[in-house]
Amino acid sequence: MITVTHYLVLSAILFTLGVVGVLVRRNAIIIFMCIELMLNAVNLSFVAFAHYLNSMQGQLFVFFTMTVAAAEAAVGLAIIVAVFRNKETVNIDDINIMKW
Amino acid sequence: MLNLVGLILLFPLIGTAINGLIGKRLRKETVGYVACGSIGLSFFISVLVFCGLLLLPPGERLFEKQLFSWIESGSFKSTAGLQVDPLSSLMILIVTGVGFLIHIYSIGYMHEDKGYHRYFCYLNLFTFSMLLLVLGNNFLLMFIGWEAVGLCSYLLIGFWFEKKSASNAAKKAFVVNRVGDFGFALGIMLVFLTFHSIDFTEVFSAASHGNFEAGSFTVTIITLLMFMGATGKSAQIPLYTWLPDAMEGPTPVSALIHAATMVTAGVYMIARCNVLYMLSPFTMTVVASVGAVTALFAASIGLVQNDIKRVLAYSTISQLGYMFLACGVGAFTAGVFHLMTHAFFKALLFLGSGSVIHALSGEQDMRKMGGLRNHIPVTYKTFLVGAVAIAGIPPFAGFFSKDEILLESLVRGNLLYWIVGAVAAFLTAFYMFRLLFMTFHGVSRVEHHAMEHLHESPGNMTLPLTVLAALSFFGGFLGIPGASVINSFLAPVFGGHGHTEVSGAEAGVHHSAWLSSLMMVVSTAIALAGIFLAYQMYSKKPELPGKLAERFRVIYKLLLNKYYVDEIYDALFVNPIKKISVQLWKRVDAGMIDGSVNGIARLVGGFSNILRLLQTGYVRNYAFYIVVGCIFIIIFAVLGKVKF
Amino acid sequence: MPILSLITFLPIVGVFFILSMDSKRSELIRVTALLVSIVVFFISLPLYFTFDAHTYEMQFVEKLQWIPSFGVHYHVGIDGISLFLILLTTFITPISILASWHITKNVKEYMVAMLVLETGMVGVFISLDVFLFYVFWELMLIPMYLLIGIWGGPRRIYAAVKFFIYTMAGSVFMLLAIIALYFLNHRATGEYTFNLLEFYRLDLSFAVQFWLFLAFAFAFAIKVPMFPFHTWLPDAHVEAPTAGSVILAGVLLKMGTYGFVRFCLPLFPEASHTFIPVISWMAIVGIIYGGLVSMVQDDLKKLVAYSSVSHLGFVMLGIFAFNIQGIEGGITQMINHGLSTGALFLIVGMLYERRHTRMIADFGGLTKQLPVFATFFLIVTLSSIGLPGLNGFVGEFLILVGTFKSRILYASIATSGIILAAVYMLWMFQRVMFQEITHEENKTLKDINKREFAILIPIMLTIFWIGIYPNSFLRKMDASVNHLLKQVGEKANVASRVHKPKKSGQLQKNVIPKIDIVPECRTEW
Amino acid sequence: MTNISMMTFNILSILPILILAGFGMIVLLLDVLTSRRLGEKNLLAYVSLTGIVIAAIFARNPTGTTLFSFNETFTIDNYSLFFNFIFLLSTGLTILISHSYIKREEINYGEYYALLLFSTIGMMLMAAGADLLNIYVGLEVMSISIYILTGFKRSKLVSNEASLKYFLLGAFATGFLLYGISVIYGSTGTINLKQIAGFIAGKGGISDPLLLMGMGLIIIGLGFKVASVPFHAWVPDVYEGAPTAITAFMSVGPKAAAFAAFLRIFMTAFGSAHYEWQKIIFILAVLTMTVGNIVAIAQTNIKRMLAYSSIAHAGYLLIALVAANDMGVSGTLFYILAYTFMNIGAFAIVIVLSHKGDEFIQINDYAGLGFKHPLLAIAMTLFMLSMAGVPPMAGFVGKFYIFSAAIKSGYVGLAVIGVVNSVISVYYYLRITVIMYMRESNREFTPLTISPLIVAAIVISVFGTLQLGIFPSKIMEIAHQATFLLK
Repeated sequence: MITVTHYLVLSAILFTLGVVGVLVRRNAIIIFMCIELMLNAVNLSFVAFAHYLNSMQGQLFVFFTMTVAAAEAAVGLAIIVAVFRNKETVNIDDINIMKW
Repeated sequence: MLNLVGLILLFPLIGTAINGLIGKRLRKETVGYVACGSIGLSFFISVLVFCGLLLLPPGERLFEKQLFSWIESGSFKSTAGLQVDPLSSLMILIVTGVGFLIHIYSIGYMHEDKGYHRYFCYLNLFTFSMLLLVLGNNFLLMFIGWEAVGLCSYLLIGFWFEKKSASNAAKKAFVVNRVGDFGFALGIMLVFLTFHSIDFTEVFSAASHGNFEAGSFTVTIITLLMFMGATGKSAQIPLYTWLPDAMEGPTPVSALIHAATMVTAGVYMIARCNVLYMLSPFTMTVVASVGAVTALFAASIGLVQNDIKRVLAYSTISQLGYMFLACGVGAFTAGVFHLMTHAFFKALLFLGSGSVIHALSGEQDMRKMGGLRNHIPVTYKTFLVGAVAIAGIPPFAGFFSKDEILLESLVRGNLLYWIVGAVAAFLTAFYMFRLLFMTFHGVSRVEHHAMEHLHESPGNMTLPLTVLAALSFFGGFLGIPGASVINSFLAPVFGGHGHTEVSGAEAGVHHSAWLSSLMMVVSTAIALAGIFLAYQMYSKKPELPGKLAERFRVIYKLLLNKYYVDEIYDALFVNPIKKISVQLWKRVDAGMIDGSVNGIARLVGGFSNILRLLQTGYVRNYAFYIVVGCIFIIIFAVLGKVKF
Repeated sequence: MPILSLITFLPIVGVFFILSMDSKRSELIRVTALLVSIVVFFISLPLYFTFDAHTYEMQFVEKLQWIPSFGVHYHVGIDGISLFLILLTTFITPISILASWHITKNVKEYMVAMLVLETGMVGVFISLDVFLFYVFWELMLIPMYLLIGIWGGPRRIYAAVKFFIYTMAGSVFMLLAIIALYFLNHRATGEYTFNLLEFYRLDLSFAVQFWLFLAFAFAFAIKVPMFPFHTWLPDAHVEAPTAGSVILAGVLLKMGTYGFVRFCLPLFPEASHTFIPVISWMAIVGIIYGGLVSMVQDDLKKLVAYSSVSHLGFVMLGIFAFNIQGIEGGITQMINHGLSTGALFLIVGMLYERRHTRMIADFGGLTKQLPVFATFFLIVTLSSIGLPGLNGFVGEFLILVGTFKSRILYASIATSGIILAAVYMLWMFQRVMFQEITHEENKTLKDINKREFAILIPIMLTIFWIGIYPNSFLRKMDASVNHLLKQVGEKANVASRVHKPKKSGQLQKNVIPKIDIVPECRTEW
Repeated sequence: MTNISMMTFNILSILPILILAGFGMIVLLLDVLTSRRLGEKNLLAYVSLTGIVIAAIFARNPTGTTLFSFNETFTIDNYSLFFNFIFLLSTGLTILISHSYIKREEINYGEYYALLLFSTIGMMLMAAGADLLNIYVGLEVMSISIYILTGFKRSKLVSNEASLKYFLLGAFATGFLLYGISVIYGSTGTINLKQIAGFIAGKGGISDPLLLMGMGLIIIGLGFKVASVPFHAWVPDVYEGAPTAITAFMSVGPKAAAFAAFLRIFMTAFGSAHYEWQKIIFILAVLTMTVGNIVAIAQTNIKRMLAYSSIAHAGYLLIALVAANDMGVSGTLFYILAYTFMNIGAFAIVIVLSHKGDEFIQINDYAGLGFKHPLLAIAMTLFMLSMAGVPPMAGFVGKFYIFSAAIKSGYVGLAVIGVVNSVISVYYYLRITVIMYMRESNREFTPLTISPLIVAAIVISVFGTLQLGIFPSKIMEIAHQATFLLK
């Protein structure tokens, strides 16, 4: 019988995967995808709680996170493109003019 | 008549103001007249006050004049008031009298000097301060005079400030006096603490009627501290080194300040507080022994000095030793009497040496003098009177006062005091006549250029000499052992206790007239022996001193270099303090405190640079910091039940 | 007629006046600044004459709402203690403005800084509202910092920043103590206010008093400056322009001692008694250390700076003697130090104007060349040594008598300070003024001109006035000092210490209480 | 929840937001209609300014009581109105200072003003949000428009890098925030702050570890936005890279909005569980202040230095949060307003003195300014000393307010650390005045990017700093009002 904890564990795993992805990968786009992965993990946990609590608010929240993720994706990719156009690279290790 | 006493102080002040502010524009003569006039007037008024005092019955010869309340804070009241009683009237007579003569003398002596008006302004200021010291009716006012006199001696010693030695001597005098004043100030504070007042009359009446039994701890401490001040001012053993160097100043200054008046302030103070001193026998022995030792010690140094003024300086220290010896054994009148006679003949000797120096246009070394007897006859004759007086040959003044001290020290003190006193008297007679013979008799060793314009001092210098010579002669008759006028005059001040009438009924100690006459004979014999020995060595066989110096080379060198006392003081006090303070400044101030402050600043700067490097510029690192922060917070939030 | 506010804010009016002027016409700016400060001085004179010496109550009191929600009022007033400090401020400012005639760089900003400084200083002495006091206390920092920093000597930046941070470090702890007092007063009386007079009525537990006293004392000890915190003073003095160091020595240092008398003693009596040994020993070390170190200085200004450390050591000793002589002596000595050290700095400034050097070795034998200057210099040196007849002696002797009454040991060590004073001052005087002229330039120096004469004469007259007739000052202080003593309570120091000082109950208790300053307030609020 | 009750649709509560949105659209349209030349885009600036002013006029609450709308998710009380006033003020000032700046930097596009208005909408949403959803949406609206604004200088790699970093890390942190919200939703069954508070009060404090984890995650999400230490790493690089006007805006607007959300969540939702979270915030406050102040000392670029100084000020504001009493809240409100004036004023002067391409923003380039441009120098000194907390200025009253709140709650240790930190901060603020007044100038300041608008901004900031410093009672009164309704 699948209880809510199963879902929570799954979303926690997904979330951790996303975080590790952000830390490890070098390509800006891959990092962005990992962040999206984290957001989807959160959506999963929202839906799980909504079902468990039998309240609509969780579902409602998922809608908002999805639209926001979409907007963020648009802006994020635009920024990555702008960076690429200037520096011909998307590897974030090359992008560190500003330090100390 | 008595309430004219305020004027005595006022005139010197006016003199100082005039000479100080507009002296530069006045002609030299007017400056001289203003200065001498002010002292003359105050002398005249002192005489009036003295007579006014005599009119009062002997019992209550005490007159107090309150001017205004100076400092008043809580129970600490110090009013500016003047007090005239036999002791202070005698002192103002000496100060203004001798001062007046010296002022006249200085007109001649300082004639060519550029700082003429400045000299007389300081001299008047000195007289004002000395009078304030003597006339003050409370300890604080006396302390003001005490330090003001120290200031004037600083100004006058350092009068020729171009000379490095003069300005050094001035500074040394002031600092050594300040060391003495340190003790005196503490003494005054302790007086205030125990008697809740610093007014003489209140303190002394409280002391005599109060429940202070002899030898009480507090009074002894007070008197010891006061005595420390006295040693500073009157150049006794520990703090005397400044007086010989004070000879850098003009000679009339040495005569007035370092012979007649300022140095006697210590004796006056002890005489004034005789009530307190009588209450602490321990301090009395200290005073007496310091006095005796100083007398002998200074006299021994005086034997070999070659600078004419240095010899007189050491002789002053030794005569002061006598006065302290007298006070120490309780014979305050004898001390004050010797103070008076000493003022006369020591001023005379100094002025005499001044006119010798003036004649030889600045030469002070006795080895370059000799045979001046017939070149400057008046100076010679007056100098002779002074020398005889100080040696203690009857009927001159010195004999009566010194003999009485020796007698009192034998009767009241113990034999040791008398022996030391007698030996010192012998040495005094010896070095005085050594000085006389070396300067006035024998073959003339004067250099060529000094010989041409060797001339007798002008009138206004020789006149004071003759007057002082007369005083040195007649001064003694005031204290003839039989009918001592001065004893009866000063008795009420010293409360009639302690000092024994030389003749007639004595309180306590019994001795007959034959002992006093025996003493007179013995002291005259000692004096004559001293003179004879000096005669043998310095006019009969001049080469004898040289041979003697060869044989006793070590002692001779020791005495010549003043027992190396100055060098010892420098090594013990002056240099270590300088080294310590340099260490303090470099090590503590710049090193520790500033070091630690700048250290903290550098530390924070270092941290700043380290933390700055955390900003690596890589997004991954920043994300990593966020994750680390997140882990800590989660752990802390969920598990952290720690009491904070 | 709100005389106190007038005195405080008239300089600001002057500032606006000067700002409107064209900065080229520096002569006009200087004259206006001088006029403004002189007018302020004359306005402050009636304070002295109409001051009622019989009551310890605050006089010329003005009270206006400032920040109602915090209970902060513009509450000003003076009593016997602060009267003379205000007069000293308004007296010294015109003199130091007159002494800065030779400043040519940015005269407008200079005069603005001086006048704002005067407002800050007067404000500190008159404010009875602790918040207002703190605002003026910090306000006065900025102009002084700019004075040192812009018109100072070679190392001026280091000195200015060090001065600012030293004072700031101290005063922020005072800020916390003020806030703590504010809440303690609220807990005790239930209404929010910063009124100092109400804080006087608070009786706090010993532990609280201990820590609050420490916070206040730390701020004031830096300002005094007391021994370990004094290293900013020599740097600030050496680098500050003449007028800057005159005001710094003349008035700014008095804020520390004034702070002790106005805040530490009355607010925390038991703690003050416990701290007598600590503060007295710091003061004594300050006296001896200041004296010794100034002896070996080769820079005139550094020497005078260290001498101020020594003089103010005396003042602190007097204040912590807790008897009428000590405190009155302390207050008088504050004024004397302001005059004599201020005059010393003016004189050093005059030497600097002529020879552009402050090294003692560069001078020598100036008396022949500058006789009038020499007399002024001598009088001021003697006043700072504490020669009787001049002002220094009155303050110093009263302090020593007061300290002697409370603890003989302290007084006897401190009195040796007067020997040190004589040594370092006279040695400096001899090396500068006596002996022959060794350097060529000294031969062509000009004596005092009229402006310098006008600067020194007022100070000389006051020096003699305090020296000869100090009662005109002491009588005005009596009532307030007695009231202060009642507040502090004289129980701790037995009047006569001659017999072995008995152990006063105070010292047995554990001196360092545990650190829960406002323990109960956490739960209750 | 069978039937959906008619949403209490109250037009008044969201009127300012609607006005701003409208004006945003108008600006975009005007940009299209007006001529191609970049020169005369002044019209856009004035239009957006009028939008701000009108929104300000309508941003008040006639009823005087707390007004709830949109089914309890949106609240209009004095607290959010005060913050609205701060947001509008900061956006208005930013528009004033950026007008000449973007003309000089040739990024003079209409979208600039539109995005500013949109981000203000986001902030208002955050401040007025009574439930986690609204706060999240507001946060995102604000953040996204600022990501774009940060990267507005497309041609400059520095600006791109800043926006990329800000975007990646911002999204990353929002991920944590969302995760926290979901966990809280899971453990309490609701996302409305009032109901969460009720739930916790019912349970008598938080014992459920899941809820504690949620609270922790929210702290991280908002901590990032507020720039508290472990999450501050983005601030210096983004502040340095972004166009200066935007840096000014970022250091004031979003930080204020983040604190608004922080306070509201932790004072209402987790109010009764103060004991649990005050430990964490205590540590964050200490770390933020200390790191912010210490690293600022070593900075040579003025923008980076002001970045670290804004981190330090976030630290002081966290102290007020730790104190968590009414004085703390009103203290925060007052401090943020004072901070707005000081910071925007300082950045305005940085803009005036820098040249095209953000040259001359090293601190040493300010040498000798004191006597070349006295007025600018005096204004800069005023702002620096105010930030250092020297009395007559607003900074001091703000710090005084916050330290009083801390001591009132007994956190004397925290107050002492705060005070020591402000002494450290005195050094680097003072260094600016040292360089301006006490060093000779080594360059020409002449081509100042000066325009009436930016002068107006500086004058307003100076007036604001002094007014809050010398006569703060009126503002304090309003700030005090705002706290009552919060509880």
